[in-house]
Amino acid sequence: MAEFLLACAGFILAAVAVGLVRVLRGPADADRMLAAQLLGTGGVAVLLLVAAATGVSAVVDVALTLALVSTFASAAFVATSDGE
Amino acid sequence: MTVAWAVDLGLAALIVAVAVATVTARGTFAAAVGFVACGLLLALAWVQLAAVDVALTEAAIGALTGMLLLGAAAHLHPTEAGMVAERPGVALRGAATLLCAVVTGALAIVVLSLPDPAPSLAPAAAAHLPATELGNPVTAVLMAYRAIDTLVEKVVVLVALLAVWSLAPDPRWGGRPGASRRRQRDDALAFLAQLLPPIGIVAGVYLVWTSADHPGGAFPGSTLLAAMWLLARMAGLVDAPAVSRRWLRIALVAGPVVFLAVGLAGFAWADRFLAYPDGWAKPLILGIEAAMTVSIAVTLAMLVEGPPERSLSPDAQRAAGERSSSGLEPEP
Amino acid sequence: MSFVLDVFTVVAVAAGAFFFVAGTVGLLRFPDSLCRLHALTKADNLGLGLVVLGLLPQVEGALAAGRLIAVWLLAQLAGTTVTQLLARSARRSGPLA
Amino acid sequence: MNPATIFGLCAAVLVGLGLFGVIVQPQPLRKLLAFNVLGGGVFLLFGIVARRGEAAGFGADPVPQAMVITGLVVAFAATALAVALLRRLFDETSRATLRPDDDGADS
Repeated sequence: MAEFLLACAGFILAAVAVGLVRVLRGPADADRMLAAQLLGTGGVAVLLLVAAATGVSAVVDVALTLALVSTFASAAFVATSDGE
Repeated sequence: MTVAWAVDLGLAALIVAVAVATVTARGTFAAAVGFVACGLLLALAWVQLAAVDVALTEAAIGALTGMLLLGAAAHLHPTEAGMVAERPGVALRGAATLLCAVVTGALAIVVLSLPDPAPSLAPAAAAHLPATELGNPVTAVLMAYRAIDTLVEKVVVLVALLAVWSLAPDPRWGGRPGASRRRQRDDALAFLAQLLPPIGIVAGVYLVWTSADHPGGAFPGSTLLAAMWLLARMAGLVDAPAVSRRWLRIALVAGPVVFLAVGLAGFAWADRFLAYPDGWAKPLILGIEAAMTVSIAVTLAMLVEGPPERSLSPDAQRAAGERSSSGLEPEP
Repeated sequence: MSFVLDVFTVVAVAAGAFFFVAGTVGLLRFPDSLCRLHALTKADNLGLGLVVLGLLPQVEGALAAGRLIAVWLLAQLAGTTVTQLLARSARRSGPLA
Repeated sequence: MNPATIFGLCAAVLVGLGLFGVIVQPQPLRKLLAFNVLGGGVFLLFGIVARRGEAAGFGADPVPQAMVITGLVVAFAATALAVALLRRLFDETSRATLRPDDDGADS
């Protein structure tokens, strides 16, 4: 089971990483932020799967932290583009 | 085992690819987003390296760094077009490539020829863990074995904040940092800024509290606290305090002062700087961590806010004047 | 019983992984920013949701399960709000891009 | 190749890449980004030293880990200071360049 969960983690990581092409291609800055946001959500899923696969429950705390702050870059982007 | 190996290899390749994009991307904003992605992937790498405490810190600090760099990229956007002409010529680029290849190669050789079995301080850290009454060896290193490093680092961060503040033009000194933001009605950001901080504050305090026995720590915990305040600030729910505020100054120095006081008290009760008396290590460490959490959270938040940009309002100036007559404020 | 639960985990986590792929494909293939936002929400809600659902039988104790659900709810809340914010930003800059 | 070696090689590449960006990129902000990539590589090197020091029931040597945690916070403070300097330079001169001010006419 641990092997399967870890494989799924790798698969999800690879899947969302492909989306990072949008960071380079754009065209709008919002598209670049979208790719980062997708990587954030994917990262949370990967961490939860790794936590279950390895049995290190503290990794769930990393996922929790990531879920809390993954919005930050996007929120800062919107707030600065509103201000200027 | 092979699955874990493949995941590690893929993650490492991904980090390198994103780093290449960050360094070579055409636009600064794309590079900044690339850096945010790179930080996130590094947090995953720390988990794979069995360093969960570091992963927590990387994930939390990465959000603040990302905010800072994305904001700067947006602010400096007008300068970007003119800088293309300053790109160095082919000769310099070639030489730089060569130099970097040599550095990378040398480091790779070092990595491949690291001694086996590796030297480790883990047994020594484990041996003295009962004396500190802590369960998490990383916290023990930060707060007991190498407490002097943590104390000095705390001071360095404070000095960095002083340096940032000192960039303010003279008439703005003592004022509020950053631009003023007005809250917009029915704003999704304001909604998020009202809903997320209660959860984030609980999570931050939890990370500090749990760090005695499990991965966590004062640094990721206080970073989360700072992040939650910055979210409310971005949404316009709160305003940045004027840098001349007395409570702000007290909050900034509380951590180092408590740390230093406990350290000096070590001379009295254990004959050495930063030594804890037997049986009192854990309560003292938790006390220092509590004060440090407040100070680091405020320092990090003010570092993101930057130098004072708005002059004090007339009545606030009057209040500052009263304080300066009490000796706290130097007159300009 | 544990076999049934394991099958449930495999099916749910695999389905979750599928939605992450769907999100990426949408992000790369959809023609404009607003459509791409739509793709992102699938990964946020369904992808992560199914992964969490699949992991629930694998953890011990209600507290650990509660933590997983809390992470998902947090990601939901944050993801949804940010999508809303980015949509506004994309609509404002859309015609220019 | 064990995980420590894989990430060690990754760290070596990050250091090289960061150094390249610091030298070649003309914009100060890009240099700052590259410098942070370089820093990430150095921290990762500490990480593999920690991972290789796995002993006494701990997954990694706690001492390098603590150093990285300290370093991450200091790196953030340094980045914040650099960004503040850069923004001030831009607000003052409407430019953000490290070139000596030989053609002051355009500012």
